Amino acid sequence: MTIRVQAEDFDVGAEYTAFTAGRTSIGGVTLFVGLVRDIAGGEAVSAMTLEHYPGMTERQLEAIEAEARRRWPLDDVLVIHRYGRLEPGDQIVLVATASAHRDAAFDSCRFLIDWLKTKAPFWKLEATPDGERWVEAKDSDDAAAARWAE
Amino acid sequence: MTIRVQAEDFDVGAEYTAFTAGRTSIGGVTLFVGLVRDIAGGEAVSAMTLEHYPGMTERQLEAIEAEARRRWPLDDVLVIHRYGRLEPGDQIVLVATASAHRDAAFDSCRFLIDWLKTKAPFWKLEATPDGERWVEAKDSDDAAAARWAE
Amino acid sequence: MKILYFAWLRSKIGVPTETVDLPAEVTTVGALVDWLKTRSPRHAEALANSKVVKVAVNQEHVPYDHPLSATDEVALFPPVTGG
Amino acid sequence: MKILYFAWLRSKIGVPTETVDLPAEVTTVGALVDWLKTRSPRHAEALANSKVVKVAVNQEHVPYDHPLSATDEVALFPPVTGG
Repeated sequence: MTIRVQAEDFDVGAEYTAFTAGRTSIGGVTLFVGLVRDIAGGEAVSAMTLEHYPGMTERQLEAIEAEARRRWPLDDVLVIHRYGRLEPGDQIVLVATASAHRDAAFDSCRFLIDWLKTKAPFWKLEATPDGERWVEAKDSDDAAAARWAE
Repeated sequence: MTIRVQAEDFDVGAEYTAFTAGRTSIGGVTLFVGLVRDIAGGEAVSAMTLEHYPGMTERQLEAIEAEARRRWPLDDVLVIHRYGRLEPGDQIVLVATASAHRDAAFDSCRFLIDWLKTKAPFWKLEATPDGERWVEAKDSDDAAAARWAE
Repeated sequence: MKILYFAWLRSKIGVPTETVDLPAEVTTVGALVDWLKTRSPRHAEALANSKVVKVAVNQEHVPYDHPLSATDEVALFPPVTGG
Repeated sequence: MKILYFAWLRSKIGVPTETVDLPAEVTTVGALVDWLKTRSPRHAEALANSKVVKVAVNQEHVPYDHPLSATDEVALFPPVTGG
């Protein structure tokens, strides 16, 4: 069970290898990687800066991870979220979940990214040809998170 | 868009890197890795042998992949499925999907593994302390595949 | 016609493949399964429960009412369990 | 009391953090937001639409009726957009 908030990039292969090493009870691992797109809302994006609230970010991610473990039987959970300046193609976030059963791995991974998007204190500033703009929260993200209401 | 049916192991990190290399239009990548568990149906499993129907396997996986691309806007799809003798902890299958949007990446990845489990001609033979036994198809897998009926 | 068997159908029948001369009246997959049961006690036992005998013709899943032609590649197998 | 601002709330107000002496009658998050609006035209503009002003107290999301105490760490920010 690992939460990391960092400026540095992460290596998906190395993280996956460490995540599963020496384990024989895992039936399925689901990973999600979020990446910076070169287009958003129809406009070219040349860079993105992720601001966050140090301290609260870690607390919120830990709370979200604890909630996932309460809801599903998970062998392990990994969440890495970057902050700082990123460019198109750069990795933003990695969520990985391991379980004996694939449904639990899929559901918990999606739950983590959906909750992270509405609860973890990160804000994206996009650089476009028209200047910088703060990304607005999407109703679709609220709807995605609301799916998981108990 | 790649389908591979092989006896050799695969490297999740290398596959992920090749999958995303040089791309800036991908917003999310979902990966699922299925692994051999050391316990199934309450019994210890010391090894698993995957038999398949060469030729038909590739055809079915290609058809399933084409169906996923018809249903979701995907930048890329990768499916690797192994056959032959595997041990607990070994990797069986990798499904990866890339899309501008995470919902499409998640849904298509899950669709691919759900359909693969009910349509791709693979059969598992487990070695247990009581001898070898052919794994029986699960009703839950049929139900999972039925979720995707249009 | 070439018939392929997989998984426990193969081990119960005892061969992975066999070539058969179909009688003219065997024109569907269902009729083929019934006819194969008459070939030996092993066939009869392996094919007894049609619910767990799936059929592919030319590498496509087909239902029991699917028509057959002499050049088809026909495979019989239990429900698949990959992934 | 220490107040932190993030994202466009920070850029509109012009400072990332400020320390304020709360009047005794400001006992909830909602009352704090209203009181902060009176500090400057920049505050008033940044905090005008309460729908997009979210509040955390001691690093937990809270509603506007959440009570305040003098030692709280209070953060104001727009809806989050990470992931």
